[in-house]
Amino acid sequence: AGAGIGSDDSGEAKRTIKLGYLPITHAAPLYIEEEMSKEGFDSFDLELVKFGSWPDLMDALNTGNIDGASVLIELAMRAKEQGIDLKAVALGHKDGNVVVVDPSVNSPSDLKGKPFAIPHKYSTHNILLYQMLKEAGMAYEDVQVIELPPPEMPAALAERRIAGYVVAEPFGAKAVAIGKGKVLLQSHELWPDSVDCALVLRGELIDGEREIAQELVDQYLAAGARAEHKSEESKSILKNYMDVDDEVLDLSLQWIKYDELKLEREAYDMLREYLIEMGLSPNPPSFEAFVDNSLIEQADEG
Amino acid sequence: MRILDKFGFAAIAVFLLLAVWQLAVLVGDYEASLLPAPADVGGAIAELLQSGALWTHLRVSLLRFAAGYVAAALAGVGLGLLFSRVPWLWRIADPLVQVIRPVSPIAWSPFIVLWFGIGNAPAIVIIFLAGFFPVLLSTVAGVRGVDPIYLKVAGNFGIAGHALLTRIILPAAFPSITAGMRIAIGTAWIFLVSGEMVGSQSGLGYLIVDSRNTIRLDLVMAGIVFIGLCGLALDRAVLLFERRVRRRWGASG
Amino acid sequence: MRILDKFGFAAIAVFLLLAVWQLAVLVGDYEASLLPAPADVGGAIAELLQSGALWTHLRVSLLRFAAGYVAAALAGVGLGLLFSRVPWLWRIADPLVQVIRPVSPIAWSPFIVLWFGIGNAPAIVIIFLAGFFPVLLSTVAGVRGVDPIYLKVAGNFGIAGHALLTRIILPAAFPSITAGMRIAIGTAWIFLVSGEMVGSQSGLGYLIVDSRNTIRLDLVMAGIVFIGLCGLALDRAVLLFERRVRRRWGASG
Amino acid sequence: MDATGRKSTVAHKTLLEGSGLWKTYSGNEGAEPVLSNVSLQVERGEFVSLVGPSGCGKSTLLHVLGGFARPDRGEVRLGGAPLAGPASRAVMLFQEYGLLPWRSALGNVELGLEPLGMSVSDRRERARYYLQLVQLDDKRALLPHQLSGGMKQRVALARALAVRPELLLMDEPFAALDTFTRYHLQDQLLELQRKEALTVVLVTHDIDEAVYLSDRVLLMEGGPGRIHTELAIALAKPRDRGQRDFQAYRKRILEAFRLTGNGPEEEFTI
Amino acid sequence: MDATGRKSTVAHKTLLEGSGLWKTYSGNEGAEPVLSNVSLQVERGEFVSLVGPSGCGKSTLLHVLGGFARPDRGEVRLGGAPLAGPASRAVMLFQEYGLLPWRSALGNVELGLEPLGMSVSDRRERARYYLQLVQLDDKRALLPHQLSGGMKQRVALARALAVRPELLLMDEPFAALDTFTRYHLQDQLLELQRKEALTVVLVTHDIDEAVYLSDRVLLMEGGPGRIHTELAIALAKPRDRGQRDFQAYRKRILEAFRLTGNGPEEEFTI
Ligand SMILES: Nc1ncnc2c1ncn2[C@@H]1O[C@H](COP(=O)(O)OP(=O)(O)OP(=O)(O)O)[C@@H](O)[C@H]1O
Ligand SMILES: Nc1ncnc2c1ncn2[C@@H]1O[C@H](COP(=O)(O)OP(=O)(O)OP(=O)(O)O)[C@@H](O)[C@H]1O
Ligand SMILES: [Mg+2]
Ligand SMILES: [Mg+2]
Repeated sequence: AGAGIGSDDSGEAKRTIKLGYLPITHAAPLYIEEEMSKEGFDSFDLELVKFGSWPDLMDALNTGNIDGASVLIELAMRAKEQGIDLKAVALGHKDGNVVVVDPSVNSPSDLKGKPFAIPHKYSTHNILLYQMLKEAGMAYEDVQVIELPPPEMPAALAERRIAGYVVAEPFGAKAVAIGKGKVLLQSHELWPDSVDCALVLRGELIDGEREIAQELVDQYLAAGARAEHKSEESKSILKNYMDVDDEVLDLSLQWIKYDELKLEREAYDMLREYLIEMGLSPNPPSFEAFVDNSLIEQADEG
Repeated sequence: MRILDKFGFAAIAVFLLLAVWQLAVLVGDYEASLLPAPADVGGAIAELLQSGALWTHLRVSLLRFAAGYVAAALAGVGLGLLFSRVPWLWRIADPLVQVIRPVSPIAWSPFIVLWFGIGNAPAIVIIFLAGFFPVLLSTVAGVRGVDPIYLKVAGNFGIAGHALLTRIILPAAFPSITAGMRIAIGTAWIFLVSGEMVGSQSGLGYLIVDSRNTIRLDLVMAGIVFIGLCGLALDRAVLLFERRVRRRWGASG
Repeated sequence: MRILDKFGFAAIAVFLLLAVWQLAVLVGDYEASLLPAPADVGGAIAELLQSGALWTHLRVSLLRFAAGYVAAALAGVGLGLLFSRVPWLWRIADPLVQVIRPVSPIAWSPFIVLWFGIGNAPAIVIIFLAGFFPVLLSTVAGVRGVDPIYLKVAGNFGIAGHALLTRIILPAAFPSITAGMRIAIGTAWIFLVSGEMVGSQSGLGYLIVDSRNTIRLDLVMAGIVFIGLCGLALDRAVLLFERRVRRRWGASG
Repeated sequence: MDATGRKSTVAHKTLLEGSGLWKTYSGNEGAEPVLSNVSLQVERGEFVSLVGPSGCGKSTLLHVLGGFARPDRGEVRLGGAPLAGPASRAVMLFQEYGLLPWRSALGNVELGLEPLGMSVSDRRERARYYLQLVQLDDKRALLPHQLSGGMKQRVALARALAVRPELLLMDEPFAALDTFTRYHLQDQLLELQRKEALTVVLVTHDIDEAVYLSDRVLLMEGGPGRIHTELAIALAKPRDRGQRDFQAYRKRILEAFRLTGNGPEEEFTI
Repeated sequence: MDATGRKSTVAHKTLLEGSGLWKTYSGNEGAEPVLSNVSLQVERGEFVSLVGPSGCGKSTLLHVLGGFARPDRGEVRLGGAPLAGPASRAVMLFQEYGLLPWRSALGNVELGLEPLGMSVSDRRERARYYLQLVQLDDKRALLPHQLSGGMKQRVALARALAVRPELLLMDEPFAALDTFTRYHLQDQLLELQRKEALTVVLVTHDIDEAVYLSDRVLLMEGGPGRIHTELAIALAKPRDRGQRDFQAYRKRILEAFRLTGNGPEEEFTI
């Protein structure tokens, strides 16, 4: 970082783009893109910055300490609503979230009155919970919703402090792998092509450094395509970024898709409506204001 | 007159703080949602007060704090007295204390969840851990710092055991113990936020974490203001307690 | 002989700790990945040692810690001396300190990121904040606790200003100041983990947070062990420094 | 036989006995012993004074006799049994007073009475009696830091007397007192000693005081500290400070000092 | 004119002047003044003693004269100028010594010399000279807690003398010393006073000492504290403690006390 000044005489040094992430399966395309960047990109160097929690990542993104991130889209929308110039340029993945419950729970109605964990109010996981309860004919208030840091969820489930949770991977797979939880539902059963994580960039980058932004998205899509193979090669790259067992990784990869990363209007609008319906946000940013598909469309053409 | 005097200085302090803050907002020219101005935070505070949310959070936090802190103070003073009277025990405990003390509650939290679950218990345990060590260490230091002549006098008059503890050692070590208790107040409050991150759905710490999650930094700042004010109030309460005990000792006899 | 004695007690302490831990693992019958046994953690430690990752993390953390702590100690002692010599200044600063002190770095972190970015700077700032207040408060308390007769003697011999500070007040308040510095060591280490959550890509705190996020609790425990051991070592270093200074004062003069 | 040349008397008559006491403070340069083979015996009801130059080891010897410091060698026996540590049978009056700063004058005097299981009112009454004795009843509510130097000394004295010990070890208890208060308390002490068969070992630098109060005066010298002369004062009490015999004793003590090289050149005629 | 009845002399001859001094300690029950309209004047080169019963306010008066405590009313002037606070021209020897516990005996004596800008070797030499004077050169490396009571007092004395002040305020400086050391130091003090035109105000409870050293003795009484009698000692120095006139002065002081009701019944014949 900051290698722009006093560089070698071969010409001007390349700009370093910093992207933030949390070590979850959902950010896999970023991992592969960084790996690819080691071969050299034309217009920029890529540096991934790992964070310990979503709020920490959002602090850095909002203040411009990173140029973009793979982040829960609801958080980015929230920041946009608060006046931060952010745009979603691609999805992180499709599907890939599971509702994990205690082995004794067999249907959503068994969760009635029990504690159930989500990572965050502003998350697709909260919406998934809402949908699940709604489909089962229950009210959101019928379960005791608890916001809990994801790493704590498998332990809380194992000790039966909670009856279930829905969260990003690999935390769901973890409980399944150690035999303390089972999959009640997969996200596509509740909400096909659900929108979860997105690649979000700061407005300055998109508007001011178009060329870089374009190459970033081009390479991102290529990386997504490679991730979708779920080959041994891409798994070994993933394991450099998130230190998990093969079993857990394999399990969580089964549930997720990394192709077709364009954020479509219908999916986004559905998300918006849920946010409004659930009372999480009175006026989430519109598709036009928040989603910039021009880069991804350009890439598809190119 | 003296009260006015006191609050006069506090008023200057508050004014200075607000002025610096407002200046930072003006000079820094930050996005308003990233550094809310005093007026915005005032609005947020009013909102919290009106909706009654503040009182709920405050009550829950104070209860958790009281449970964790009182337990920490009792355990810290009790074990501190024990350790400082039984040297070999302290020689075993001391390295343990020094190894366990610097470990952050954040690091412990996976294990705290495992043992204490979520909700009230982990918050109380974390506040306990934060408060326990300062009280323990300052009690041990206080007892060891008791002027030997008091112990000589006590030994001479056959004051031993329980009476030695309550009549000589405790009063002599009292300033050091209360200093530790004041430090512990601050430290324990600090960890309220960590403690209320582990599955709590209420409390000032939750308010801050939740507001941070929803990028409502004006509410974060409002939470900070309340935590700060409560910390100040609790600190002054311990100070008052200390003065009262001292005065009682002075006057009784 | 005496060293053996010392390490003997430390050995008992370590043994007890391991025994309790192993017992908890056996009795609790937890999932191994949720409560790793001592042997597993031993393995994790060996892994960290072999890969060299430990040294990198340790070095980075120690450097950050040193920067934050030394700055905190200097600022704390300096301002503490100033405040305790200028009563009206302290009367303004005291409420501010008591309000700001109990606020968690986690609550501050949006603003810390705003002003200090990510990486080294916020970690150092957070460690500074954690260390600053205990040193400041114990310096103020120490200076106020100086026996008035020393000040009378100094005033009598025309010792004022800088000489009064270095020859009378500092030595007289020294025990209290170093006690504060020892407390600060512990507190500042605690916040290493918080500090290294804000976009750091290395350090013991990062190791713990990252391992926690990937549910490698054996590595979390290994990180805890190293933070604990470093905390112990630093505490002992301050103790040694204190003893040496005292001895030097004793012998010189 | 001991270093002072006295023959041991019947055991039960001897209350306090120190034999072959050695004491060295580490850290003291050259590590010359502060006590070097000191032996002494004190009979029940006897009043013995220790007199000697500043720094010769008087306080140290008193600490050892009271069980507050362990001798490097030698043994102290109280009432025939080896002394393990301080006991309320033998109360010490420290040179630095040792008042508890968080207790009032009255509270300090009550301190020693608390373990005795008296009723609160009895205790208060007894404490006030002894405060009256040292003329401080009107100051009973003050804390030590509010008392003058001499008042502190008197509170400590009242506290020691209040427990009515068998043996009283006193380290310059009258040093900070004005002549009248000192004389008053000296007489009170003699009166108490007679009435309650009290045994007293007194450290003093006041030869007059030693002669006025003591049955026996032990003269110490420093470097290394030892008892070099013993002098029985064979005068009936109460004594008259102006009497010829009184002055003769005083002179003998002064001369004994001069012989050990402590005396200045000029002539003393007190 | 002042309360002691002395007429003011020419200003430049008067070094220290206290006029109409009042002092009350809050928290003292009844709040009876500890000093009640006390006035006194001390000439350059004069040796004045304050004598009075324990707790009558001697230490308090000395603190006020030295600028360590503010009188509630009244004024203290040193060399004609109002006294704002302690100054090294007037050095005080405290009843509690005030030695710095982290400095050796030598370090404590050097303390007062440090602000004078002397070279290290000069300073050390001067400090050792005064330590020799109080016969403690061999103890110079010891810390205060390793010294006996009398030794501490002597170190404090050496420290005060070492800065060669104009005015020396002494609060019972010889109280914890044995007779010989005391006599020795008294003579040294007189010698120094003569050589260096030192002015001394001494608090003592030892009438003998007051008569031996002073040009003038001020007798204080307590409740409320005031100077009730003043006595000039018109004897040539060095004085002989056994001389008839010496004894006569001593007797007059004792009688003055008796008149104020402080004396016990019995007869004094010292
Ligand atoms: N800090 C204080 N607070 C309240 N009262 C005090 C304080 N210091 C002294 N006094 C009171 O003031 C009076 C005079 O005290 P001072 O120390 O001046 O006496 P003194 O003449 O020096 O006695 P001594 O010869 O015993 O040292 C005493 O009655 C004492 O109780
Ligand atoms: N804690 C100590 N460490 C080292 N040396 C000490 C200690 N206490 C006393 N001494 C030394 O022991 C010697 C005797 O001291 P002690 O206090 O017994 O004398 P003392 O006869 O009571 O004198 P004084 O009449 O001045 O009180 C002195 O030389 C002193 O320096
Ligand atoms: Mg002594
Ligand atoms: Mg006095």
